[in-house]
Parts: sequence; structure tokens; C-alpha cells
Amino acid sequence: MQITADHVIKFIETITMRVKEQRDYLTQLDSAIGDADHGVNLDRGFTTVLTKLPSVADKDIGTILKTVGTTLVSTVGGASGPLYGTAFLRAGMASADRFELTVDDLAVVIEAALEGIQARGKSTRGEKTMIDAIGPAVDALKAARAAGDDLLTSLRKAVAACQAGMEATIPMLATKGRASYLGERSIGHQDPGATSAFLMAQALLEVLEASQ
Amino acid sequence: MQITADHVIKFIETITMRVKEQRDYLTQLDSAIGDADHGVNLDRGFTTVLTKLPSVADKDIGTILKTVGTTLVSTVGGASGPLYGTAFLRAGMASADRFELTVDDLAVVIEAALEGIQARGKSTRGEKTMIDAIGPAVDALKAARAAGDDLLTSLRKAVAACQAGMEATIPMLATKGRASYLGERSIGHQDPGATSAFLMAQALLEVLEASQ
Amino acid sequence: MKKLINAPEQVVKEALAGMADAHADLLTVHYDPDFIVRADAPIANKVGLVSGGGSGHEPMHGGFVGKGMLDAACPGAVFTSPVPDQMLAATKAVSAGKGVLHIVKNYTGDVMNFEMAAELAAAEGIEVASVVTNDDVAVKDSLYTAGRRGVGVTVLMEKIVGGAAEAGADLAAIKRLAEKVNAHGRSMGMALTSCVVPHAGKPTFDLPDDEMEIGIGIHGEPGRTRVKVGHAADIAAMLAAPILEDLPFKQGDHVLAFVNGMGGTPLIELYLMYNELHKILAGQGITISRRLIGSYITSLEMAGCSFTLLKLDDELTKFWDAPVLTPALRWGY
Amino acid sequence: MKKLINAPEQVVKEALAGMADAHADLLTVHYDPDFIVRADAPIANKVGLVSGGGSGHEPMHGGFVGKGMLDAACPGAVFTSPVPDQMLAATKAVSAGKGVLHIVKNYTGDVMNFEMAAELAAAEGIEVASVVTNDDVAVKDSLYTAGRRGVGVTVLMEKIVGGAAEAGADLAAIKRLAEKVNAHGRSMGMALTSCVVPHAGKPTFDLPDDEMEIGIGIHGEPGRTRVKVGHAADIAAMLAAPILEDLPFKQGDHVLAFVNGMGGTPLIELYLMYNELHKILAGQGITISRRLIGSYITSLEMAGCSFTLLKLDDELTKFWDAPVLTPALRWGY
Ligand SMILES: Nc1ncnc2c1ncn2[C@@H]1O[C@H](COP(=O)(O)OP(=O)(O)O)[C@@H](O)[C@H]1O
Ligand SMILES: Nc1ncnc2c1ncn2[C@@H]1O[C@H](COP(=O)(O)OP(=O)(O)O)[C@@H](O)[C@H]1O
Ligand SMILES: [Mg+2]
Ligand SMILES: [Mg+2]
Ligand SMILES: [Mg+2]
Ligand SMILES: [Mg+2]
Repeated sequence: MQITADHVIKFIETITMRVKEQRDYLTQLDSAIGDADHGVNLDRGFTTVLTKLPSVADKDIGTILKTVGTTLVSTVGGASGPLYGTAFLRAGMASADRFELTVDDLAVVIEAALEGIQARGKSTRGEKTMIDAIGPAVDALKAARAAGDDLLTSLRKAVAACQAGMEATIPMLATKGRASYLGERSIGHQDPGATSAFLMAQALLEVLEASQ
Repeated sequence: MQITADHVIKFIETITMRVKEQRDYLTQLDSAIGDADHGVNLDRGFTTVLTKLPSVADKDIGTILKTVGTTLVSTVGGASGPLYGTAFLRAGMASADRFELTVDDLAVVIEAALEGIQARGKSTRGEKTMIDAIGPAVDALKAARAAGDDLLTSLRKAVAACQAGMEATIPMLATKGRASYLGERSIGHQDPGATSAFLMAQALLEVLEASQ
Repeated sequence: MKKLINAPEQVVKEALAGMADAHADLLTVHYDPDFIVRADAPIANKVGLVSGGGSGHEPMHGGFVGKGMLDAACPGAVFTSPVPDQMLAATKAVSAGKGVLHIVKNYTGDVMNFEMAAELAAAEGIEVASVVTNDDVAVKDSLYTAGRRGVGVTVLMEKIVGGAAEAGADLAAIKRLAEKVNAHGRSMGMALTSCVVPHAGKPTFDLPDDEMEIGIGIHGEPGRTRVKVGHAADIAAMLAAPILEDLPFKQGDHVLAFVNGMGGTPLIELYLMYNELHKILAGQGITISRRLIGSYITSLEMAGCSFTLLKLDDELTKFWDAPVLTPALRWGY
Repeated sequence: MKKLINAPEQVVKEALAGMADAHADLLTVHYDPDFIVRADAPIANKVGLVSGGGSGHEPMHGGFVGKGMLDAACPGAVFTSPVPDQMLAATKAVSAGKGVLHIVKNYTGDVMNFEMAAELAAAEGIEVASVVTNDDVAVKDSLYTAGRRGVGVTVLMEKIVGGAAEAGADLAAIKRLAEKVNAHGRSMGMALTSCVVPHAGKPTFDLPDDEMEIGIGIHGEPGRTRVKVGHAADIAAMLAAPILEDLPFKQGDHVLAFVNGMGGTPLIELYLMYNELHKILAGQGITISRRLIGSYITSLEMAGCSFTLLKLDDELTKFWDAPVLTPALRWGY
């Protein structure tokens, strides 16, 4: 099984749905250690992305992902806008002209996204951000690939690692983003960006499982 | 028994005490249909009056009451300042140079006070104000005097009429003062000014009963 | 009660001390009796303008003392009319022989205390005229009430007659102009929350989480009706309609639109309400040719707003536009 | 949630529409991408000044667009940094060939979005410099945080570099002056209540009736510590001490004291807090030679206040005093 451009379109549509469903939950997480807008920000962004998808429905995966990226940059704002925007842009650059992705390609694409976030956010793991969910997912994907797992198995492991990474943000002390202002008081709360990253990982798995 | 200048001093001291005790209650009544300051206003005024009493302790009743009146005018503010201020000023004028008052004198003095309030406030009975407590007290005092009752008996009847008048403000529709802005919604609340007037009437009776 | 205060009985004096230091170039604060007066008062050949009222409505009135507006302001205790001693001292401090106008909001306490002060000032040989603002259309029928309250128009009047007084108008002309402002202006207010009088320590009225008071005054008193909180557009219509009907304001009129915050309402909401008001007036062919948007006549930390419309003509426009230099309103200087 | 709004997603656009009509003489509002620009932009031979940030801080930044202050402001969604498209469009609209300065508050989102906009503008041949304000001493150690937040100093910087830009200074001089303002200024804020982000619909944090947050920012985020509500004098000391220590401010210094309301705090309390600050500074031999008191950088309807102190020299004083004509700050015109 490979990831097709059609899967990618469905992946983006599914993210949009899940973000809308979880909007208030994400915002609530952001109330505790931020400024109560993360769900609203992503919902605004992906709702606009959805209107752009028809224009790229027959395009290569790179074009689709770049369109998602530029749209997020132009509509989300806040910290997550440039970060997810850059992530999708870099992922798009790493999949330029491609209509199908193998599990190897996927690892490359997601790693490019991660690097984009880190470059834009000047952040590393352990700072209680979305990176703490995405990083372990990339690691798991690479390990699974090295172990010869197929796409779905690899992705399931990546999603599990992503979830574990998300949950691991709870006891962390934030040192990046708005939550860092809280100092010790940031401990005990799950990071909203790590949570939205996990929603996206789940969405990809959901789409691939459904099309199996 | 007659009312002496000493009684009048004790009367003012007792009002001061009762107003302080009932400050929050009066303010609470004023919250319901006014602006939540009646108790605070009178407390501020009488607290200052108390500091003025020593300077008039050996003076005639008229001087004492006029001093109370000017002090209230200068310290209370709001509606009740000019009203009670004028009341005590007029009462003082009606008792100028006197060191003792009979029940007949008392009726004259209190009626002068009532007329002062009505002139300053352009108000009549039935408008849900302090007048609705003071008016009936004046009537009762005059009736008791006509019936030949002694001072204490007359005053007891006046205080009872004052209380009934105060309670009768509850079902009234306010047409004067701040409460009138509420229209129908003023119904069902006891007027704060009528309540403070009753406190004063009670204070006079208390002083005379104690000195019997 | 949560407030940035030390003790309820110190609030007014301590805020006055802050004003005194902050605006020493414009005004001087006197204590016992308390009043705020232009630093350069009395101004030769100028009618003196004195206003006052309870505190808790800041910047009104102290924030309007300065060039082109008030000569003096008398702050009472919170929501309590000042006492005649204050108005008398202020009147004497600003009297330059051309007479003094008292600008009084129509509340029983304010009216009576200013009346007593005017009698005392007259006895000292100062010519005093008084004007009473009563622009609040929420109070319906003065046969059954103490009459309409003075609210937003008071601010506009202080600015406009301030301009005329600065230009040298005499007392009779100033009084006539003040009465004209009052006659041309109407207001209506609403509250989303009550406020807490410091001495009382708890909200003056309780308002459920989904209700608002329509037709409130500026003393934290309840309004005439309580309804479910609605959209800004509906609230704007509820405030504008009785104002427009009352004067009435008509197609072709030019108005000054004053959207006022009650103290706890953020500016973003006031601009949004101004936008609603603008749509309503445009729909009726009424032109907003001047406007004031902000919290100028407040009820402590109450959330809510009021609309005031003033029908303009050349004279009112000219004196509104005249330079003003006060802590709260400033242009042309 | 009680607000004077129609729908959460319409708040910013509708408030902008209100501003557009209210201040058409000073500014023009563009939509999609949203930005507010001086009516007469671009100004020949003048460095363009652009700022922006989430909405909900009004009057900042839109209320500071006009003569002698900002050329353009980019309002994001409530408490959300605007997007690069807005800053790019604003930068192009104000560019007159002398370069453009971006005034950015230090929040991850603002910094990244302005960074992307600056890259895009540079690609279009516009010289862009950026300055990041980070005056909030409540954020302790930038090794363990995203760095100090930009708060009250931003307002003072916009005024001061606005004066210099109006006077014809070039981009390098403007950037140096902006950095000097930032280096000379420190702030600290506190909240008595949380605020409600319209989309969220409930308070960002819960605060018991007898507690306050010390060290809050301007996005309704919780502060560093929570303590029992105390007297104004104690609160003032809690805010002033870390500011004074940090620069440090010293005996003999002349400062601009900025006492800012968070949106739901009445002016009477701000004057009272100014009085407390004045006493503290006088006690340390520090002179307040300029001051600003009011709600200029807010968090929706949050109750609370912040102090900002800016150490003045002749240059800063001169440009602070320079004329300004904007919706929210005005003198000299
Ligand atoms: N420097 C950074 N690097 C990586 N992720 C970050 C960084 N700063 C913030 N984030 C992520 O962004 C999320 C917040 O996004 P959002 O609430 O939309 O923006 P804002 O903080 O501007 O309101 C955080 O939960 C965190 O995961
Ligand atoms: N015109 C009037 N005539 C007589 N009494 C009045 C009049 N107006 C108000 N009052 C009395 O004054 C009381 C209110 O006093 P207070 O609360 O001290 O002043 P304010 O209404 O100015 O806040 C009312 O309860 C009422 O009894
Ligand atoms: Mg956020
Ligand atoms: Mg009262
Ligand atoms: Mg009162
Ligand atoms: Mg945000």
C-alpha cells in the first residue's frame, strides 16, 4: 500500500473534521497554559484550507501540501500558524511532483515537516510543544521502516508514539511558547499543540485504514 | 416630664450609634431601589456631628439642633443630606433659645422639620420617602396631645405611627427620589429614608424612657 | 469585592491625590471641602463653569477641568452628591465677576445640594445661574418620577459651553447655550453587570448570567427592564429607538453620536456598538458628523454602554470643535 | 459570557468597521487582509512604522495609527497574532522608499509571523527593520522561557519613534531609538479577574473572589503567582519593586510613569494606583516627569492594571512630547 494524492486530500479533510470536533477541547487546553485560542486558530485555518482543496484535487501531493501550508500561514496566525504552515510547506517541498508515497517517503516527508517547525520555532524536544508529539512519531516511523514494517503497521506505531509523546508533555515544564511564562505552573497540563499534532497523526491513520 | 437640652444631646448620640449599627442594613435597603449609599451617607454625617456636640453641650436646644443641621448639610450629601440637614435646621429654628420642650413644643418642632423636608424635597406623602414615616408621626403626636396624653405616651404613639408609616412604604410606588426611576419595580421594597427616620424617632423615645 | 483600593473611605481622596500629581499643569486639587479647579483660575473676563456630582463616574467631572471646558469640579463620595460647601468654595474660586454657571445632573441630591450652594453664593454676591441636564429617555414620565436623569449630555454640555465661555460669552448666553444642548440631546444606557459601591462591598443588583438591564442610570441603580442578553445589533436598536423617537431625530439631521462605556466595557465593544449605531442612523437618513467613543461617564466597573445623540447646528458644532485641554478630552492644543 | 457583540467570529471586523467610520479623517481600514493605515499613507520621505498583534488590546494598535505615531496596524483575531499577509500588505501600503520598521511584541506567534512578513517584503525590495519589545519583568529568565513578553513599553515606543519618524529620522536612527526605548523600559501587570475570549466563551482562568494574579501578560493568560487580594499600596509595591530592581532605576532618575488599565478597571482606581506609584518613586528619589494614565494596552474586559516605567533622557522626552494625532493619543494638534 502507498499513500496517494487522494489519500492526502482525504487526510486534510479528516483533519478539518477532527479539528472542528475538538475545537473547544483544544481551546480549553490552551486556556490552562496559554491564551484560549488554539482550537479556534486551527479551525479557522483548516476551514479555509477545505475551500482550497478542490483547486488542487488533481494535483501532485507536493502541490496539495504546499497549498495547505500557505493557506495555514495566511489564516491561522498565532504561533501555530507559522509552525504548521511551515510544516506543510516543507512536507510539500519534500513530496514535490509525487503522486504516491511509500513508507520511506512518508518518513522523509514528516521529518522535513518536523525540521521546518524546529527551524521556525527555534525549539527542541522536551520544551512542551507540538515537537514532543511529532518527534517521537518520526522516530517510531523510522524504526518501523528499518524493521521492515509495512505502511499501516509503521503508521500505527508512529501514532502510538505520537500519543505517548503528547501525554508526556503533561509533566513537562514549558520553556517555549506562551506556556513558558507560567514557569512551574505549566506542569500538569497537556500541551495543546502536541494534542493537535496527535489529532493529525490519527487522521492520517484513519484515512489509510479506511481505504485498505 | 419635659425634654431637656441634655436629652437632645443624648438623642443625637443615640442616633449616631443606631445609624452606625444599622449602616449596612440602610445601605442594603438603598441597594434594592437606590444607589447603595444611604447608611454610609448618614453614618458619615452623624459621625461628624458627634465631634461637634461638645462645643454645644451647654447651649440651648435650638443651637444644638441647628449645629446638627449645618453639619449634616456639610457632610452627608446626596438627597438625605439637604433633607435631614434642613429638617434639623428648621427644628432648631423652632426651638431657638429653649432649654426645655413640652409635648406641645415637640409637636411644633417636629412639624417644622417635616415642613422643611417637604419644602426642600418638593414632596408630599405617598411618594415613598422619609415623609411617609415622619408625617404619620407628626399626626399621631398632635392627636395624642389633643387627647391630653403625657409626653412619653404621646411619643410612644408617634413612634408606632412612624413605624407603620415606614412599613406602609413597602407597597408604595415611588414617585420621588432615585427609587422613582424604577417605576413599578420600586413596589415591594421599604424606603431607606423612611427607615432612617424611624430609627431617629425610636432614638428619641429610647432616651426619654431611659431618663424617666 | 475586588478593587484596586486601600479602604472604601479613602478612595476619593487618594484618587484625587493621584489626579493632583498627574495633572498639576492643568489643575489644582483642594481638600476639605474637596474640589478640583483649573490651575489658572479665576480667569479674568470669563464666566466660571462649575459642575460636580458623586465620584465613581470618572473621568467625569474632574477629568474635564481645564482650558475650554470646566473651571471646577466637585467630587462627592462615590455615587453621592457633593455637599454645598464644596460647590460654594469652587464657585468662589472660579468667580471672576462675570458670573458662574452650575451644571447639575438631574438627581434629587445633586439638585438640592447645588440649590443650597447657589443660595449661599448669591448671599456672598456672586451671580450664579444653573442648568440641569435631564437627557435620559429611560425615565419615562416626570409626573411620576423625580424627572429624567442627567447622563451623557452632561459631558457634551461641559465641552460645548466650555468652548463658549472660553470665547468670552456672558452668563446669559452661556445659560441659553447650555439649555439648548440639553434640549437637543437624548441618552439611554444599559448594563451587562452591576457595579460594587466600595462601602457596600457587594453588587448593587444581581444580574443572572444571561440577562441585562436596559435603561440604567449611572449610579449602579437597576434599570427599567431586565431582558435576556442579545446581540449587539438588538441592544443598539433597544437604545437607539427610544432616543430617536423622543426628540424626535429626523431624516436629514446631523448629530454628534456619543457611544459611552460604563467603566468595565472594553473599547473593542464600544467601536462595535458604534458600528451598529452608525448603521441604524444611516438607515434613517441621519448623518453622524461628530462622534465621541470611549468611557467618559461611568459607573465604577459596570459593564455596559450608553448612547447619546445630540442634534447639531452650526453653533453647537463650532463650540464642540473649539480647542480643549483637559485630562480626558484634548484637541487643538 | 456577556459581551456587546453579535458573533465571536465577527467581533474584529465589526469593531474595525466602527473605527473606519469614526476616524475616517485619520485612517483607512482595509479588509482581507485586514489592516489599518494612515489616511495619507505613504508619507513621502518618512520611514513607515507598522505594528500589529492580536485584537482585544484596544486601543493598541489601531488606536495609535495617525500623525506622529504608527503608519499602520495589523489586527489579528482576538489574542492571536495576525498573519504575514496582513503585515506584508501594511508594509507595502506605508513604504515610501525610506524603509519600514516593524514593531513586534515578543510573543512566539507575533515574532514568527512578522519574521515571515519581513522576508516577503524584503523579497519585494522593501527595506524592513524589526524591533522586538520585551519589557515584562514578570517573565524571569529567558533561558527557560520564550523570553520576556512585550507589553506597556510598546505603546511608549510607538509614540516616541513615531515622533522621530515624523521628524524625518532614517531607518537606522529609528531602529536605534526603538531599541533604546525598549532598553530603558520595564513593566509588570496584575489581574483581579480573568477575561473571556469571545470564541472560548468562558474565563481563561478561574480566580477565587479573594485572590489576584500577579505577573500577568495581556492575553488573559494566568500570571506567575496567585496571592490574596491586598491593599492598593501593597499591590503597587509588588508591581513596582521588580521593575525598579531590574533596570535598575536609581535615585535621581527621571521617568515616564505609565499606569495602564487592563480594560475592566475604572479610571478612579488607576488614579489611585498612580498615587501609590508616585509615593513609592518619591521615596526612592525618582522623579516622574511624564506620565500616562488610562487603559491603553488591554486584555478585553480584564480587571487589573500594569505599571510601566521608562527612564527618560532629553531625546526620549523630546519625542514623547512631540505632537500626536491618533484616535487614542492626541496632543499638539
Ligand atoms: N517555539 C515553538 N516551537 C514549537 N512549537 C511551539 C512553539 N511555540 C509554541 N508552540 C506550539 O504552539 C502551540 C500554541 O499554538 P496557538 O495557541 O495556536 O498559538 P499562540 O500561543 O500564539 O496562541 C503550543 O501548544 C505549542 O505546541
Ligand atoms: N424629594 C424627596 N423628598 C423627601 N425625601 C426624599 C426625596 N428624595 C429622596 N428622599 C429620601 O432620601 C432617601 C435616599 O437618601 P440617600 O440614599 O442618602 O440619597 P441619594 O438618593 O441621593 O443616594 C430616600 O430613601 C427617600 O426617603
Ligand atoms: Mg494560544
Ligand atoms: Mg442613596
Ligand atoms: Mg447617592
Ligand atoms: Mg494566541
